[in-house]
Amino acid sequence: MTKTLTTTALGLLAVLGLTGTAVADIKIGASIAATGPAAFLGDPEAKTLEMLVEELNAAGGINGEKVELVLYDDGGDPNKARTFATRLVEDDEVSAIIGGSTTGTTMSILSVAEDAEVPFISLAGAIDIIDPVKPYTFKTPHTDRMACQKIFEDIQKRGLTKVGMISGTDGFGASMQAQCKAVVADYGIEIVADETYDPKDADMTAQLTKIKNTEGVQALVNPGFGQGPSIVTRNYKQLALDLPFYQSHGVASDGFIALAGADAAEGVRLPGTALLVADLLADDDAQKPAVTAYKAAFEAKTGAAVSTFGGYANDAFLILADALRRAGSSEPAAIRDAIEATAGLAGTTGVYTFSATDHLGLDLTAFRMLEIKDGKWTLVE
Amino acid sequence: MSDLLSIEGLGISFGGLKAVNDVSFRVRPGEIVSVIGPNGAGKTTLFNMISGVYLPGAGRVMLDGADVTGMEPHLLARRGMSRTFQNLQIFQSMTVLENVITGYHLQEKGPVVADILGLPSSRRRARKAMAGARELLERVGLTRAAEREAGNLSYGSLKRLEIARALALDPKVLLLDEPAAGCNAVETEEIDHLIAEVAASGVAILLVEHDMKMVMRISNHIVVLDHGEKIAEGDPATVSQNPAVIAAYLGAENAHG
Amino acid sequence: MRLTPKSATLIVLALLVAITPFFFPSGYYYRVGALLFVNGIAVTGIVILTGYAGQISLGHAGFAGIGAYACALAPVHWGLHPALAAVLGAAISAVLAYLVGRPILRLKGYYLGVATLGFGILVSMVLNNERQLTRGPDGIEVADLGLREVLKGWGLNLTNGEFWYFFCGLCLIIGAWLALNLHNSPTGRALRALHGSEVAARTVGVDVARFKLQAFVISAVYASVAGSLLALQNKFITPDVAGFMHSVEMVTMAVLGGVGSVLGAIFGAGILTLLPQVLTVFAEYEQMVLGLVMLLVMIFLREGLLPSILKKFWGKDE
Amino acid sequence: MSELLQFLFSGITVGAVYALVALGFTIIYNASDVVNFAQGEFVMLGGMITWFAHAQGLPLPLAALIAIAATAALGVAMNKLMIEPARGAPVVSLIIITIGASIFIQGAAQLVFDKQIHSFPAFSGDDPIRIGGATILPQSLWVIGGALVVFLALWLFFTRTLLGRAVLATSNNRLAAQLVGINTNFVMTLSFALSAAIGALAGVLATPITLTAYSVGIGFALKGFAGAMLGGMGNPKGALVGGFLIGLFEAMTAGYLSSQYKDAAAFIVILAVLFFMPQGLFGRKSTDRV
Repeated sequence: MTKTLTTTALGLLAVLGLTGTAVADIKIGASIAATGPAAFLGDPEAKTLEMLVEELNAAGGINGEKVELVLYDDGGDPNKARTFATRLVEDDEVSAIIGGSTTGTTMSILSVAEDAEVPFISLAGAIDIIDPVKPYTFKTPHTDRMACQKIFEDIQKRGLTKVGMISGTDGFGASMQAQCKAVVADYGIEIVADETYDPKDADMTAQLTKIKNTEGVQALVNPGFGQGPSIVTRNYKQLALDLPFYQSHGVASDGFIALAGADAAEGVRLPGTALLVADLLADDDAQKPAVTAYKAAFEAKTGAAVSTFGGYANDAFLILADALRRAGSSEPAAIRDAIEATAGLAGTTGVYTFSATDHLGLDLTAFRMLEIKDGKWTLVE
Repeated sequence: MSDLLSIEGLGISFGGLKAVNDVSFRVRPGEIVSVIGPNGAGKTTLFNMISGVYLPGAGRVMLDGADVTGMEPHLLARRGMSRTFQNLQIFQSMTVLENVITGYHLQEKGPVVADILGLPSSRRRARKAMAGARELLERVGLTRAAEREAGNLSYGSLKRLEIARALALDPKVLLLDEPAAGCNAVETEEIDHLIAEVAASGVAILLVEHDMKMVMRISNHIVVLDHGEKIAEGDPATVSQNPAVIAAYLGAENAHG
Repeated sequence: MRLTPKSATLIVLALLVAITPFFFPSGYYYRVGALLFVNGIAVTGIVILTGYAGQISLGHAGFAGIGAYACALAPVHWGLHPALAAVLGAAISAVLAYLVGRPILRLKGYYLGVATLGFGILVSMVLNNERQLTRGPDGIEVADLGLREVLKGWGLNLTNGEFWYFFCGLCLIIGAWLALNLHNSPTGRALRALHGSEVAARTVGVDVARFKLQAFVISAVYASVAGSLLALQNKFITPDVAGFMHSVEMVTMAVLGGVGSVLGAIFGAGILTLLPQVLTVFAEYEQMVLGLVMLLVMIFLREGLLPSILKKFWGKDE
Repeated sequence: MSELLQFLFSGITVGAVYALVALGFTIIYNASDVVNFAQGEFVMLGGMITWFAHAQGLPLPLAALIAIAATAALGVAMNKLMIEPARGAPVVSLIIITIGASIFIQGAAQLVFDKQIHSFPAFSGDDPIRIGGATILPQSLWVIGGALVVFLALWLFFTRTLLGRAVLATSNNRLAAQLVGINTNFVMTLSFALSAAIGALAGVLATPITLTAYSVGIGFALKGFAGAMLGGMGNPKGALVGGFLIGLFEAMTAGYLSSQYKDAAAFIVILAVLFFMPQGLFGRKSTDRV
C-alpha cells in the first residue's frame, strides 16, 4: 500500500515538476479567470496577454531578451488563484504577475505577491486593492468608486436627485453597489430604491416594477456585469420605464448592445473607456495610438470585438513592458521601482502616472461618459 | 399475566385493500407459535406490524403486558423483541462477526465521544460484545466464516447469521420470518434444533414458515391466515385436520400441502 | 503481526507527510500539499457521513463556509484568537447540523440531496448578501494564526508554506485517527449497519434517526475545521468556499478515491487536488479532461480508485 | 394590482423554463432512477447550437431543429456510454457521473463555441403585450406554451400510447417489464433522447429571454432539480407544478420581500414541503419492502 502511494505521489510530482522547468530570459506570470463565471472578463484578458507576448517577442523582446508568459486559468476561484500565485512565485520564479480578473482572486494573489515581494498588476476593480497602497501591488482598471462618481456627476448635471439602483449580487455588482452608496451623498443625490438580482437570473421585471412604483425615482443605475445587465435593459424596455438609465463599465463592450438589443439599449449611458469609441477620438487624443493599435491587433487576431477588460490586460502589459525596459533588469524590486516611476503612459483605459501614494495612476478624466445611440457608442459632451 | 406477546384485532390496509384484518392470538414464554397460510395471506405484513416496521391501522400489540402498538422497532428491541427477515437484511459490507456484534448494539452503545477518541471504556464495551458474538457464531456454526465479508456467504449461512444476530439481543420475544427458506435438509434440521433450544430457554417464538413438516414438528400452536384473515388456530394436529385450512391451501397452491 | 487497516492508514499518512517534502523542488509543493491535507480533512468527514452511514450531502460546503467565516469574523468582532474562532466555528457548525439534520435526515436519496443542497445554498447566500458582516462576494481578510511565530520562539523556523504543510498534515492525521477509531467502535458499527439495512439496524435497537444525526454533526465539524484551516492558511476568504461546486467537489473527492475507507477518500482528495495543477498542461482541454476522469473512474472503478488499485495488487481479499 | 400581475408574469415565465427542465429530469428518472445533473447542459446546448447555426446563416427554425436533434443524439450517446455501463451504481456515484458529464460537456462547449454570452432574435418580436397594466413579452408566451404543450404531449404519451405505458412499466419494475417483453434498453434510449430534446427545446425557447453561454447549464439544472423534487420526482405533473411554483416564489419574494433572498425563499419552501411530504407534492409513496 505504501509503495503504491509513494510511487503515485512521485509520479505526480514528476509531472508537476515538468511543467515548471522551461527556460526563458524574462518570465511573466498570469493567473486569469479564463473559464468559470467570470470567463467573459478573463477570456479576452488571457487572449490579449498571449497576443502581446507574441508581438513583443516577434519584435525582438525587451532589451534583447525574450519574454515568456506563464499563464494559469484560476477559473475565478480565489483559492485556486492563491495556489497558482504560489506556483508562479515559488516554482516558475516569475519576475512579475499580471492577473486577478476579479477582486476575490486579486486579493488572494496580492498577499502571495506582497509576501514574496514580486510586482503584481491587478485587473480587478475594487478600491481596496490599492487603498491603502501596498508596495508591490498596482492595478489598471478604474475603481468602482470612480465609476459611481462619474455616473452621479452626470446625473447631477441633468439636475436629478433621486435614483433607483438594481445591482448584481456577484462581486462586481455588490462592490459597486456599496461604493455607490458611499459616495452618493457627495452629489446631493438620494438612493430611493435598492434592488438586486442573481447573476444567473432570467427575468428582473419584478425588481424593476418595484423601482418603477417607487415614488419620485428619476434615474436608474445598474451596477453589474455578464448577462444580467442585458436582461435588465430588455426588461427596462418591456416595462417602458422611461427613466435616464445608467449601466456600469462592467458591460462596456459591443456585445452588450447586441445582447440587450439596440432598441432597448438606446439612450443608455455608462462610464467607459476610450477603447469603445476609438473612431470618435480626436486625432490629438493622447490615447488614440494605443487604443487603435490594440483594437486593430486584437480584432485581427481573434476576430472578436474588443472589450474594456481585454484593454485592462493590455494596459497592464504595456506598463510592465515599459517598466522592464527602464529597469533594465528582471529583478522584482527593480521592476517595482520602475512601475512606480511610470509617468504619462497612454493605455486603452487612460493615461497612467503612478507614484508612491497612487498605485492606480488614473483619475476621473480617464473615464468617458458614453451613450448608446442607434446601436453605437457615442461620447457625451 | 403469562402472555409475553398478545396480538389483539390487528389490521392494516394498503390503498383500500385489507392486507390484514382483525387478527388476534397470543404467545407465552417458551412457546413456539407458527403463522402459516398461502402466499399473500399477509404473514409478513403481520410481522412488520408487530415489529413496528408498519404502523397498524387497527388493533393492539401487547408486549409483556404493555401496549407497544406502533412503537418504533428500536424501542421494541429495548423491550426485548427481535426478528429476522424473509428476504435477508444482512449488513452486506460488514464482516460476519461484525453483523452479530451489531446485534449487541443495545449493550455496547455508549457516548459517541468515547467512541471517537477510542477511549478504553469504548473498547471495553466493544470487546464484551465481540466475546458474546463469537459464542453465538459458534452456536450457529459460523465460527470459521467470522472474518469474511457477510455479502460473500451462502444463502443458508446468511439465514443462520440473521438468527445469530437476532439472538444477540437476548430477546424475550423472537420473530422468525421463514428461517429455513432456501436451506437444505441438514441445514433445516440444524435450524430446527436451534429454535427448539431457544424456546426451551424461555423465549417466546413467533414463526412464519412454508416448510410444513418443520412447522408441524416444532410448533406448540398454529395460526392460519388466508387473505389477511385468521381462518383457524390450534395445535398442529387440530389445524392440519381443519377443512377450511385444507381448502385454503388447495385453493391457493398445492405445493405446500 | 498483521497490520490493521487503522494502523496501516496512519502509517501511510505519517510517511506521506514526513517523507515527501524531501522530494519537493520548490516551496509551491508545500502549498499543494497543505491544500491536499485540508481537502483530506473535509473528505474524512464525508467518509463518516456517506461511507459509514450511507447518507448524501450536497451542502457540506456550507459548514466549511461557517468554519472559514468564523475565523474571519470572530477575531475582528469579539477579539477571539483565530484558533478559538475555529473552535467556535466548529461548534456553530455542529449546532446548525443538529438543528438542520433533525428534520432533513428523515429524507432519503435524492430528496436528502436536494434538502442539503438547499441548506448549502442558504449559507452561501447569507455569506454573499450580508455585506455589513461578511463584506460580501469579494471576500474578507482573515487574521494570522500566529502559531508560526510561537514555533519560531521555540527555535523552529519554518516558512509560511512549510508551516501550513506540516500543520495541516498533523490535523489530517488526527482527523483520520478519530475517524478510524469511530469505524470499529459501537457507534461506527451502528452507522455502517444502518447503511447496510436501515430496517435491520432498527430491529437490533439502533436509533437510526439519532445515529444519522450524529454522523451528520461529526462530518459537519470536519468540514468546518477544513474551512477554518483554508481560511487561516489563505488569510483571505470568499463565499465561494460555501458554494455548491465546493460541496460537489468534496463528495467527488471522497467517492472517486473510495468513500468506504478513510485512506481511499484522502487518496481521492489527493488526485483531485493535484489534477488541476497537472492539467494546466492541457490548457483549454482542462475541464474536459477533469469531467472525463470523473466519468471513467465512476463507471469503471465503481468502488473508487484506491480499493480498485488495492484489489489489483493484492487480489480479492482486502 | 398591476404590480401583482407583473410579478405573476415574471414568475410564470421563469417558472416555465424551470418546468421544462424539471420535465426532462422526470423522464430520465422514470426510466432509469437516475437524476441527470447534466440536464442543464441540454438546455445550454439547445441555446448555443441554435445561436451558432443561426450565426452561420441558417434560418432560425432550421437552426433550432438542428440543435434539438443534435442534443437528442447526445442524450442517446450519454445513455449508451455512461448510464448503461454504470447501472446499479449507488446514488452518489450516479450523481458524480452525471456531474462529470456536465463538466465534460461544458468543457467541450467552450472549445467548440466560445466563452461569450449569446442570443438570437425572439420568435415574434420584442414588443411587449400589455395586459391589465402589466406587460409580458411574446417570447414568454412561447416558453409558457412550450412547457404546457410538452407536458400535455407527455401526459398523452404516458397514458394513451403503448410505448408510453412501456416506459412507465419499466420505471415501476424493470425486471417485470423485461419479463412481459418490453425492450427496456430501447425504453432507456428513448427516454434519454426525449429528455435531451425537451432540454434543448427549453434552451431554444428561453434563450431570447435568458441569453445563453457555455456555463449557464448548472444554474438551470439546480433550479429544475429543485422544481422536480418539490413536485415529487418521477411525476410529470409534479415537475410542471414544481417548476412553476419555484418561478412564482422567486418572483413574489423579489417583488414583495427581498430580491436578495428570493432564491432562499424557493429553497426554504422546498425544505418545508419535504418536511411534511418527504416525497414532494405529488411523489409516489414508498414503503420499506422487507
